Order: sequence, then C-alpha cells, then structure tokens
Amino acid sequence: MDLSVDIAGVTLKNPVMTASGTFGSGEEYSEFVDLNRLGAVVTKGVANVPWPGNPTPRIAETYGGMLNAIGLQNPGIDVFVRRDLPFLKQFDTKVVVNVCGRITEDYVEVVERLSEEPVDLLEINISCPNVKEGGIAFGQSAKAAEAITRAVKEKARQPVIMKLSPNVTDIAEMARAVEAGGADAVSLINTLTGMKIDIHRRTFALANKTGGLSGPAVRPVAVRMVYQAAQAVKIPVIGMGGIRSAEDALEFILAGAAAVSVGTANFHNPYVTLEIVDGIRAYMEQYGVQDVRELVGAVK
Amino acid sequence: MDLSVDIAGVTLKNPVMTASGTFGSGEEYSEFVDLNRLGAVVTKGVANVPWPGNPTPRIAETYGGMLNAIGLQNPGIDVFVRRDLPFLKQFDTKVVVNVCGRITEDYVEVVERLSEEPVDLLEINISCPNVKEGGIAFGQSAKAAEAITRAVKEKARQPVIMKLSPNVTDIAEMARAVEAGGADAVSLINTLTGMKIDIHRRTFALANKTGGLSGPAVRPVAVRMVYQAAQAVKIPVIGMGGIRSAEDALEFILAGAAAVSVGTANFHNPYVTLEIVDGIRAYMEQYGVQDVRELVGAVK
Amino acid sequence: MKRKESAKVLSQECLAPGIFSMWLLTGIGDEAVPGQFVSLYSRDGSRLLPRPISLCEIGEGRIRLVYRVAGAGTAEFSALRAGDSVEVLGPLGNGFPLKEAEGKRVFLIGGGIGVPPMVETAKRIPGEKILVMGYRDSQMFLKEELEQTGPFFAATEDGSFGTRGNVLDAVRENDLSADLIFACGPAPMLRAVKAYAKEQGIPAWISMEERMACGIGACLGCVCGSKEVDGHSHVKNKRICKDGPVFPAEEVEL
Amino acid sequence: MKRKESAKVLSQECLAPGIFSMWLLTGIGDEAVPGQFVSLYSRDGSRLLPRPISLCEIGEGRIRLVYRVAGAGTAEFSALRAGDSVEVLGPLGNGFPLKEAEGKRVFLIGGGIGVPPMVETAKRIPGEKILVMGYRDSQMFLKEELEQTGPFFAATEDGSFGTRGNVLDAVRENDLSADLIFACGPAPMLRAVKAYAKEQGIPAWISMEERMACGIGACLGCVCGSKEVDGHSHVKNKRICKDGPVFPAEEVEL
Repeated sequence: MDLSVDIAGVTLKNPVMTASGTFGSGEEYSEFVDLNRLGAVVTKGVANVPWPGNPTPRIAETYGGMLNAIGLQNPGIDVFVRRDLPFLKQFDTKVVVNVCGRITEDYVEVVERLSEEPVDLLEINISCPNVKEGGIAFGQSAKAAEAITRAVKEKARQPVIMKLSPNVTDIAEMARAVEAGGADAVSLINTLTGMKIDIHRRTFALANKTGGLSGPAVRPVAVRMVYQAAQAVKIPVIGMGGIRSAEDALEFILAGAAAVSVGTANFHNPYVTLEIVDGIRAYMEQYGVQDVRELVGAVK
Repeated sequence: MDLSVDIAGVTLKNPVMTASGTFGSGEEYSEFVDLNRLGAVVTKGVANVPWPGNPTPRIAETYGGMLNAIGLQNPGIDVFVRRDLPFLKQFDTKVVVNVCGRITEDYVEVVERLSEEPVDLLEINISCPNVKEGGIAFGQSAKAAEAITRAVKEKARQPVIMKLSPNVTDIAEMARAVEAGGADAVSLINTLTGMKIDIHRRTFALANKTGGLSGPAVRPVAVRMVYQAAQAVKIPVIGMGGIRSAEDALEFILAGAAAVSVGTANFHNPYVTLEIVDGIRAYMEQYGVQDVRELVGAVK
Repeated sequence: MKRKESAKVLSQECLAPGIFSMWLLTGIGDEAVPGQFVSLYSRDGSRLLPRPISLCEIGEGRIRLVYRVAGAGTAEFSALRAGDSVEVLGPLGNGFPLKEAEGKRVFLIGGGIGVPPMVETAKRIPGEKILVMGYRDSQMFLKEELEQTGPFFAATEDGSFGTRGNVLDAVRENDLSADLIFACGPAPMLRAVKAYAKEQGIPAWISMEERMACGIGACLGCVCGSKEVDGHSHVKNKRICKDGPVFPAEEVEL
Repeated sequence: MKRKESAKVLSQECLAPGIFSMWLLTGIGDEAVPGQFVSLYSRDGSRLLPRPISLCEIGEGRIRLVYRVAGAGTAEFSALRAGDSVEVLGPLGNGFPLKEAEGKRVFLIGGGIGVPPMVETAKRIPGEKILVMGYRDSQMFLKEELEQTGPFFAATEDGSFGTRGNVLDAVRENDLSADLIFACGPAPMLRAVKAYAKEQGIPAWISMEERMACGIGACLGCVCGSKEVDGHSHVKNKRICKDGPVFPAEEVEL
C-alpha cells in the first residue's frame, strides 16, 4: 500500500502535514508524536526579523472552533535557521517553512536567506496585511497575490506553496492568480476572519478585536474551497481547515487535495496527526485502495 | 423596560425576528411559540412564480452546523398572498417578506405585487445566482448589489432590507453599496457556501454539491461581519448567523445589530425564539439596562 | 399536539448487531398512531440536527423506539441507560391510515429498520393481516412481537431463515396475497412493493425516509417528488416529515 | 514526560459556592511539582479548547484539582461523578522553585482560585512558611488542609473572617514578614504582591494566568510581557504555559 504523495517534485511519505502556527517548529509536539512518521512538518510563520505579535488575550474558544490573533509572533529568520531548522533536520520528514511578511521585500528576504538551507518546500502566508496597500491582505486581491508569487518565485530555490485566504469572493480566481504567478502548489484554507464579544464585560474577547477562525466549525467552507481550487488549477492543492480525524482528511483528499494539514486539532489531541496517518491507511485497507493518489479528487 | 426597536420606521416590540427559510410562514412553528411575542416573522423567500427547488438530499449535518441546498422551493407570490399573508396577519407581530429571484425583473414583480398588501418590511435575498450574469450572486458584486437595490427601491412601497451574502472579500463595501442604492436596512449574514463529502459512498452529501452553512459554527464570522457593516453604514443592521441563545443575540446587538434573526436554532429547539426574548429581558434586568437600544453597538 | 421535551430512558436493549430498543417515559406517543415518528436530539453540541426514529410501540405514557446505529448520533443514543434522559420532539408525520385496513386482508411489509413501525401497526389492525419482514440474516429483531399479531413470514438476504431474498420473494414463495399493503423499508424494497402493488392492482401505502432538519414541515429539507402538486409549494414536492412519511405508493417518486 | 490520557474520577465535592474539588486517578502527577497544572478537556464537541487547572494536591497515582465553575466547560467537570472519566493532559508548566525556599521563611499567598496550588506547595516546603489566603467571604475552601501545614491567616473581601480586605492587608494587620514569596491569584493581587516584594526587597515568584490553546508552548496564545527577551521568539514575550506559569515577579508585566 502506497501512502506517499508528490508535491511539486517533493515526495512526502504520507499526505499528512502539520498546519503552520499550530505546531511550532515541531519541538513541543515531538514529546507526543514521532515526527519521523509525518509527511511533513510545516513551521510557524517566519519573518525577516522577530515579530512580537499581538497583545493578549490572543485566544478565544468558539462553538466547534477557536479564534486566534497571535499576530505571527516569531523569532525571525536568524534564530529560526540557527535553532529550529537543525532541530527539524534530525527527523526523516519533509520540512516546509512558512514565510510571512509586511511588505514584499520581507518575504523575499526570508526566501533568499533560506536558499542554501536544508528546506524542502516554502509556504507563503499571504493573509498578512499588506502594509503598503492600506492593510488589505495580499491574499485578498488577485493582482497582489499574483505579484507576490512572482516576486517570491524569482528568488526561491525551493518549490513554493502559496497559502490562500478564504476571506475572498472567488477562491478559484485566487488559485488561478497564484498559478499564473508561478506557484508550484496552493494550500488552503487559512483562517476565516471572525469576532467574539464578551457580553458581560462588554468588550471584544480578543485584544485584536478580530481573529482567525479555525477548527471543525469551518470544515465545510474549507472542503468547498479546496474543491473549487482543485477544479481551477493544475498545480497540487494542499487542503486544511478543521481536520481532526482520518475521515475529515479523506474528505479533503476526495475533494482534490494531494495532501492535508492538521492544525487546531493538535490542541485538542496532541496525538492526532499520527492517528490520521493510521486512519487513512485503515480506510485504504477497508476499500482495497493501493495508492492514496487514486483518491485525490475522486469525487467530482 | 423597553425592548422595542425601530427598523426603518417600523417598530418591533422586541429585537427578535425569525430568519428566512427556517420558519416557513410561521404556521408550523405556531404550534410551539406564540407568534404574538416575536418582534417580527420573516417569511421563507418568495419568488414571482413557484420554484421547485433542488433535488434531495438537501440537508447535511456538519460540525456545529448544517448545510442546506433547498434551492428556494416556494409556492410563488400568488399562493403566498392568498394563503400565507392572511395567516400571519392574525398575529400581532410585524411581517417581513423575504423576496428571491433569478433576474432583477423577478424581484421587482414580487415587490410590486406586495405593494398593496399588509406587509411591514421587505427583505431582499441577493445571494441567489444572477442568471443574466453567469450565475454569480447579486450579493457578490457591489455593482450588482447596488443596482438591484435601486431597482427594488424604485417600486417598493415598504421599507427594504437588503440581505447580504458573507461570501465576499469585503462586507463593508457590500453594505455601503446597498446603502448607496437606497436600502433602508441591511441584514446579514446569509449562509457561507460549504460542501460535505461522504467518504464511504464517495459522493457529495448534497445533491447540489454545495450548500449554505449555518448554525453556531459560523457565528464568529457573522459577528465580525455585522460589526464591520455597522461601522460602515448609517442604516440599521439586522444580525444573524448561528444565534441559539440570548447570549448569542446580545453579542450581535453589542456588535451593532438593531435586531437579530434566529434561524437554524429553531430546528434544534422550536421554542428558542421566545427563550431568547426572555433571556434578553433577563440580561437587561441583571445589568439595569432600561432600553435595549442602549446596547446596540455598545462594544466598539 | 407536537411538543419537545426531555424524556427519561426506561430501558435500553441490544436486539441484534447494531439494532437497539429503547423505551422512553413520555406522553408524546399518547395520541400518536403507528407510522408516525419522533425526533431525538444529541447531547453533543457538535451534532445539532434531530434523528428521526419511527415509533415501534406506543404504551400509555411511554414509547418504544427500535433503531439502527448508523453514526455517532445513534451511537450516543445506544449508550443511554435507564434513568438517563434524552430530548425528544413528536409526534411527527401522518402515520399509516388504519381505517383503510378495515375489512381488508393487509400485508404489513417491513425491511431492515423498516420492521419496527410494523409492530404497533400490526397491534392496531384488528382484522386479517399477514406480516412479511425482510432481514439481513437470522438476527430477526422483533420477530416475537410480530408473531403474536398474525402469520409471520421472513426473507433473509443470506437465506439463513425463511425465504432467501427479499420480502416479495417471500410473498411469492409462500403464495401469499392481500388487498392492501402497508410497507416501510429501504428505497429498493419500496420500489419493488410499489411495482408489485401496481401489478396486483391493490393499494399500497409506503413510508418514506429522507434527511430532515426541522421535522415539522417548515424547512422543506425532506421532500420527495409527487404526482400531484403538493399543498405547500404547489410544485409536486411532498414534505416527508409532514405530508408523510406515509404516502400512497403511486403518489410518490422513488 | 507530558501525556494525555483518560483519567477516572475518584471523587467530586463542592467546597464552596462554585468551587469544586475532584480527585482523579492518573499517574500524570507522579513526577509533577506544585505550581504545575493540567489541561482538562470537555466531552462536548462544541468546546474544543482545554481548561488549564492547577494541581492542588499530588498523591501517588492520583491528583486533586480544586477549580471554580466559570462557564459551561467547568460546569461540565463539576457534574462528573466517581467512576466517570475525563481527558487530561499534563503535567504542564514549570511549578514553584521549591529549592529557593530552603532555609528561608516563605509567604505562601493565594487569592480565590489561586489558593488551591498552595496546598501542595505548603506540603513540599519543609521549612518555615506563613500562609496568607484571600477569599470573598467566610466560605474558606481548603482552610483545613492549609492550617495543617503552618500558621494560617485569611483576608476576606466582606470581612466575615480574618482581615477585611486583601492578602496584603492581612500581612500588615498581623505584622507578618518573610524572606520570599510564592503567590497565585488574580492579577490585581499579583500586582500588589509584586509591589510589596519590591518595597520589602524580597524575591517573589508569582503564578500567571491566560487563555491557552495548546498548553505546551507551541501556539504562543498565552504569552505575557517580560523584562528579558524570551527564549522562544526573542521578543520579551514569555509563554505562560511553558516558561511559566511561575515567574519571578520583577520579570513579568502585570
């Protein structure tokens, strides 16, 4: 039975990845799961310099999900390359570095710094506000998304996954835009923008007012967008959004995802990623599926 | 204690309305709740002619929510005026007629037919696909939304609430567009487009492939959009999306909603609308709020 | 009068693999007729839609539900024990038209999880009736109850009891005949019953299934195509939860 | 070694209005130190984030949690009975630095739901300690356990027992002094303790609170501003769940 999948020429031993921002750089979760058994570890977003992130509260529970407004706190590329990459390279798994920035040059700087590093794939977070364009996210304008894809691709030595924002009218248009910009793959969905209000204190639950909604609550939106993106582009699609079981992961794969990322579910169950690997294998056994790639996009 | 609110010159005895499509024309739920105690009943969408709706399955449960693809099955305006309106007029509540259509002329026809009828408010569902524009919903283009608002307002004798789709990049832009078109109020959110796949049968859970996601799962997105809309326009905002308790309703009111609609929660608890009215009153007692309007938009 | 209330579980029993029987203390069934159903609600906040379950038996101030565990919701119900409580809405739907059975010989046909409603239906038909039930195998739940009400014939998919095949194979093998059919079961069985009734020129009433949301006719989630225009939308879409679940076979599309 | 497991509930007891004590059968605490905490998980699918709860007592193969019902999640825990089970992750965080207490006279200061961790802390400090606890009123949960470990002073908001006011009012009223402080409680109390420690020139270790998601230092949800750059992001944001919850008072922003 073959669980391996191919993302832009990089072979993952299975289609299960971690979702950026929920798994640190793997160290904390290595106490619970054998990272060698994951298809890939996707790191928390890294910028060119350290980011302090948002004030607290940064977290709020919502019905079947959660809001976060961490604000992409991260140690910056220097510490990341010195400390986190060597940690990850101890394991037999693929390393996907998630990159964030405030302006195009930030992204390019990080990508260039990684060009000689042992990194398998880059994932570009374009849900960050584009400081030069009045704060609308790169990922909310097809033109901006295509442009940043092009800028990153020009310097990137590793294949580039563009991570799409779901806070758009037409996700297919966004997928086509980054494909046109040269992306090697797309991943989606990033979080849906949400808000929670504390009616007793009459204040926002998050210091940042809004945050990103994730967890099983958003899964139907994510599956729909993954399906639409997979119909729209030829490059591989990586699906995520509320996956907490093998059944959930298979929904995305059948909708067209070549691989999946598991995020918020780690907070509820630190063993969940490997349970999903095992569950996909069990499903393939049950239905006599020899190669997981037969399932990709099998529901049309 | 005053629970009454004003929507475009129409006074509701309390801010609790039903959400279109979940409450029929009130008859079925009148076995469970006293319609006289509701702020308003919002009817299921009515078109100029009967619509047969979509094939089944039309319904799928999702995590903390549900998908529906009813396809706006309705008896058309003739039966509605003859049968449903007289039923509703027996009660001391406001009647809001939700209007749907395939092309602008459909909407206008319904609105004209209602001009002499005992209807308090019109709610225009612009999440229907615009048949003349390749199927993109009126509510997903600011231009189309403004145009249809203008067309409807030209003929409407009752105040017009434009019901916004959440499947857009910028909800504030949409709210401003319908305000510019002359809308007397906006209501939001309609459902988020979602999809569910049955991994065992390897097929879509809904015959229509996609459906509208509703229920408490979507509430954080709805609260965020209501807040953004309320910041963007001067006309009243009616909030909805996953409300199942007075606490939920108050979240929307504090975010800027002058009234709220309760939808999917009716399926879980047919008594929920009145429980919410009672719960808002209890909250006001607890905090010594004399007038519910003091709470509208109190969290900024 | 429909209502939703919290009902106490009186007993829970596993009748066959995946098939459970639960008695509930509730007056919801007191004015109900067989063929009607109730909606049960999960306690888990992630599962918000009701699970419609047909009435198997109706006692005074209590009802019996026999149901198949088909997912996490029904699995949750099967874990309830005497003394626990569960939210229930009912009675819902129209039920079988018992009056039609007067003076007639009636086939009561049930297949799989369509067997349970036939227990109360059989009890309420004082006249002649023939019970024909289809099962997967010899795990024939409710056989005892049904046998007490009249002649009982079974079809099993694996042939381990009665006729190998479906309910109509059992009808033919035993050379049975009747003037009227009441049937409940999976769509392929209902299709076969509809064809058989037409061929025999006898009326058949069948109980339909569909995913439901409100359960009371408001949401239009659970319609089926109908020959006549429906009373609600005038578009030939009957509401299974309200106009049904029991329809004349020739009236609905299958 | 942290782990998540299903733990059996040994007992559940209401100590004061809204304050519950639960013993769990789990080895998660066996290598834990006081001041560490565990995460409890709801069974309801609508509530996915863990509830961090400090260790009140650590027995062999068992732990005691004393917690306040603050919402639906903790209300659910309070309804658990002996024999039920609950998912628990731990041990989490750093705990109080017991070595620092050697040879010193220590104030153990707890306020409200910051009282419970002081029970195990007091038990593990063999030397001289003075317990100063703040409560709302005379419903002084855990008073008995604490009195067994050393001199006990209480402050109550309503003055119904001990000093009317806060823990520092009790310190002053009773003319108490110490060389070191371990404290846990609401932010205003911790701010006052920090100021008092600075004024007295003694070290204070305080236990911080924040909403958490992962509980193990990965998600950066529960940071607090720090004087020194943190080890993780080098941005002066310490992770309460991993670098804390116990910090030197002068090190963190309150």
